[in-house]
Amino acid sequence: MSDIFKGVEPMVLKSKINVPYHWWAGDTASKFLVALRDGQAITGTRCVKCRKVYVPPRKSCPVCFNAETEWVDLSGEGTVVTFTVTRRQRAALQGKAPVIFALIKLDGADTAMLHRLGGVKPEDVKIGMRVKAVFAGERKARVQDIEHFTPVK
Amino acid sequence: MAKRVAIVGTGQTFHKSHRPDVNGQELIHEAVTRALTDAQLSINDIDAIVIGNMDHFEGINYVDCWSVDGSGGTMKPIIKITTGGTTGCTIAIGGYHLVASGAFDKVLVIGWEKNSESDTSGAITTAFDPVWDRLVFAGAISGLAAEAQAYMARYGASDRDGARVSVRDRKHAMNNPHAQLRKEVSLEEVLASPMLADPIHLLDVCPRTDGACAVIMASEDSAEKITKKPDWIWGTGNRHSYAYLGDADYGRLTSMERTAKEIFKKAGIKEPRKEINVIELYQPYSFAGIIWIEDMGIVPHGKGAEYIWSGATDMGGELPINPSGGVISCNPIGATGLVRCAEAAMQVMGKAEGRQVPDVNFAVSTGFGGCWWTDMILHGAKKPN
Amino acid sequence: MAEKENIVIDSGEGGQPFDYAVGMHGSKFFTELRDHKKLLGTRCPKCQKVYIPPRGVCGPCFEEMTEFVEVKPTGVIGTYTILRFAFIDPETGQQKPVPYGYGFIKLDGADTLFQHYINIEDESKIKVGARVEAVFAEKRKGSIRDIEYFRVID
Amino acid sequence: MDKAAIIGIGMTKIEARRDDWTFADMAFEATRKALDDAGLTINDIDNVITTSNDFWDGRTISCMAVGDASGASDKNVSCVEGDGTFGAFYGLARTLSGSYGTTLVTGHSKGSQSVSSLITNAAFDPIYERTLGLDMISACALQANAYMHRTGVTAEQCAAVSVKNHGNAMKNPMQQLGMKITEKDVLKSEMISDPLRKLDCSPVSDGCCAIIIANESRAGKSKKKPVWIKGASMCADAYFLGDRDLSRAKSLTAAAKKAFSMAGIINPEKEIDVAEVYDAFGYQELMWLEAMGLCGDGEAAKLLGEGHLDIGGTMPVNPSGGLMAGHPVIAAGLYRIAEVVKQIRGEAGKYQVKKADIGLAQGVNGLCGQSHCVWILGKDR
Repeated sequence: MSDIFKGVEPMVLKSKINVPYHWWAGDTASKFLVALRDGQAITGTRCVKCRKVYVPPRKSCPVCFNAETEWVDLSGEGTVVTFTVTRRQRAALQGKAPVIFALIKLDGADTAMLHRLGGVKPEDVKIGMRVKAVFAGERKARVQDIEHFTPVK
Repeated sequence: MAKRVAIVGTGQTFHKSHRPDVNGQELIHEAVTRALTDAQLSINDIDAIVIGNMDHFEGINYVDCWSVDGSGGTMKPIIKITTGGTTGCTIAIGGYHLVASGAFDKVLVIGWEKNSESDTSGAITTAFDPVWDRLVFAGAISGLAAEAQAYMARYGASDRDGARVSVRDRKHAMNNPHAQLRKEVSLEEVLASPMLADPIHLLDVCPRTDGACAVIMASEDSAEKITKKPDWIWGTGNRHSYAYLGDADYGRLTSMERTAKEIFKKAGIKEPRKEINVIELYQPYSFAGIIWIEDMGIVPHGKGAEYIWSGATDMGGELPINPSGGVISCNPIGATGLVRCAEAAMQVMGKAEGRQVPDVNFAVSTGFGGCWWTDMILHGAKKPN
Repeated sequence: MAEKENIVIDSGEGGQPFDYAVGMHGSKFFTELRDHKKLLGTRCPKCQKVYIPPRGVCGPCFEEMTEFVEVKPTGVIGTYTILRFAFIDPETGQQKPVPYGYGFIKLDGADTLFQHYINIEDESKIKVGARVEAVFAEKRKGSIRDIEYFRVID
Repeated sequence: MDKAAIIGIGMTKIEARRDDWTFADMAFEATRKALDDAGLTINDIDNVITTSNDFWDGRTISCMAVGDASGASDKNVSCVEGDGTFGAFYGLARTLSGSYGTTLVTGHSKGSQSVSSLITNAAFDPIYERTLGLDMISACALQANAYMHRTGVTAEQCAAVSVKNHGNAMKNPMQQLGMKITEKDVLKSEMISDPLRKLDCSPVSDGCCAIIIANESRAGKSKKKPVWIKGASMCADAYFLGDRDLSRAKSLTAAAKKAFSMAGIINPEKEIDVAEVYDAFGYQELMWLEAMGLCGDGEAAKLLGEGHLDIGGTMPVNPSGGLMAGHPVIAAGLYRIAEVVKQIRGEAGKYQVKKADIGLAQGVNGLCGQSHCVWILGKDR
């Protein structure tokens, strides 16, 4: 094996998969995102069968499966369920490390939503901490229309 | 002991060029709900799920995990199977084995794609070897064009022969409310449509589609309790033989030939042309409608065009092919093979409505992949021995 | 209620970078191509088939291949097409320039087909069975691009 | 379910970066080793399942790269996308369906070729989450905090997993990263995403593993004593992290329960002799053990501290060194199965555990252990 490859250096082809994607949000997520943009409001859906409130909203209840849902307005305040402070500049990270990620259970919701925390020092973040949404000045119907969640004073 | 397996319900979305009103999970949910309704089952009756698509069409990793809101897979076993264009048929074969093994009694099989969310030709090009094949390859159409050129050189077929197949499938699609393209075309219109890659015209090929399909399979223990007339799976098989595109014998689909021989032999089918009543062929472009029925053993090599022109494969003919309108009318890639399987099942179950072929005893559905791969299922009205 | 709005989320630029290993068989091929304009295949010790691209295993025989054999830069068009529709090059994210010709070349001395561009200056010459030769790039860097294209020599 | 057994295993040495190897080269080596191990030729293999992931491999239809090299030319073949344990599950089903007497299952990946942060970021929902910028490490860090908060397990206790497994790997010549370290070393290593430090995380690895599954009649003819598959089960939880109780692994509990019941195991804590679990991060070994009922809830750290999970302990866990010492994604779960086979056969050399009649292997799909596959293997039919 080695003989036939004498003097041959292993080559590596540096390339990319750079296919652009355009994901349709669909009616349900569109309504949620438009409410963020236009109303600075966080909305969820409640399963008419099991009464569970989902944030972010779902078109139908994932557990009851075919059950319909109804829209619910949420206050934008909630509790940190868990968090992490990403300190290494990981490739997926948007912006400069450190970044605080958290799962936040909004008041009235049964599921927690994933977002970032801001306006707080990493060492001061605690599980159970009360936080509220801070909306971005320029909003584009994206999850980043919520700039981050920040501690309730 | 291994179990016999039947299809007891199918569901499809109304396939469209783009579905801005739903995300992928919601699209899947539509097909699953229809399949459950068809079988009169609830999601709680489902023991396991097999799902498939092509990752780089939607740009979502771990789709089996991501899709549970739509698939109903929360707190259920899920397997993702992906084999490119053959995916839809491969997952159906997956569902078959999961049930036949006795591991699960009822399995839900889901294929889906939202091709409107990326550039299909660009994404499919990433299927080929980055070092050797990716530079010059240009999506599925270029490879198919190369096959058609080789076949024409070998057997003297013409682009008119190809166009006849396109005319047939597009006419059949008129009977299928789920098909995306429902517009009859003439031979002249096909030949006058823009040349994409010689000798393939725009109207020779499949469109880009958003769509999902779901099929429910059940073991012999429960199949006949669920539906009076289940679609029994008589045989499954496939060949995925090539490492590089240049390994193939262009002008012949060797994988089809070998798979068909294996399945027909196992089922005791000696004269497929006479014994099979309907075929749902994964035929992404017109010329394949000529070439691949030769490889399947329906007619001898070089005789495909003659058979097509005779009208034998039209509705009402000796062996109708693609009553659904086929892939030329609708191609949500990860679902496409499963749509073939579902359509064949509907034919056997007598549920094909306006596109029903009378008295179907045996039906064949296939899957095809741009690397010259074939997957095939033999469906039957009678319970296999 | 306001009119329904279909929100689209875009992935934006960037994509996923990869370091694809060429492997030793490929590396030897590209080294020879770059340095000596030579093309190499591998021969199966069992079925004697010569594979190009070269690789470590003959699929049908499941035999390891260790013998490299030189394959000529000439051959015939096994099959081909001319691409006329625009699509996104998945590597760059940009549209690929069309039309271009490409084919599967049966190189003299090989049993499998080699995929590459075919020059389409004179489309009438491009036929299955037409003889072609490789046109090498002047500056070769050890990649598939070291062959610019094949041209018909009949 | 009918009976089936594993009659051959083959693995490449797990390494950080093999530029000289294509996926096909790796698959060819693992496949040949598995055939040799079973005393078979490729003609004895009735069908093949390859396991790979298009994102990690940077290639749509990633299975195209390895079919021929896995001996699948002109055979029935399929490809599972996900952890190797899921590929093996499908391989098992194809064997038990009566269609095929033997199934070769391979799983490969080369983490060295891609940027894992971007690959795993692509597992997040593109509409609601992806642009927030999380990846597998930050997601699992959320889970680690939730688990530690609920159970009171400390960072030092989690670090002990890393110490044990890196230490075990020194005895395993197929592992990438055997090393002698202390809890202090772990706690001093770079903080990547609180509470996960560099040495709490498994490395990036290249590797391919193959196993051969046979039905009862074919297993009877194998070269080595077959290792019997007594149970295999999988289960997926909700997708969105916020829909789950991240501090628990409900789907793993369900998968394990089913696998134990198939195997007739009533008291897993006592009956499982050795476990190879999916320790992608230190805390996960503890959390998975508890979820499977291999110890009481919140008690794994204590058992580890007392040495029960060591190679010489009462319930050795990851004697091979686990993922902590080599993590070729996708192949990782298949390596776990192969390592349990080695233990049951008594072939594990320096990391052989004393008694290995019944072993457990676990694989994971998705973020934070959304979907699990649990295998129970045994010496006796």
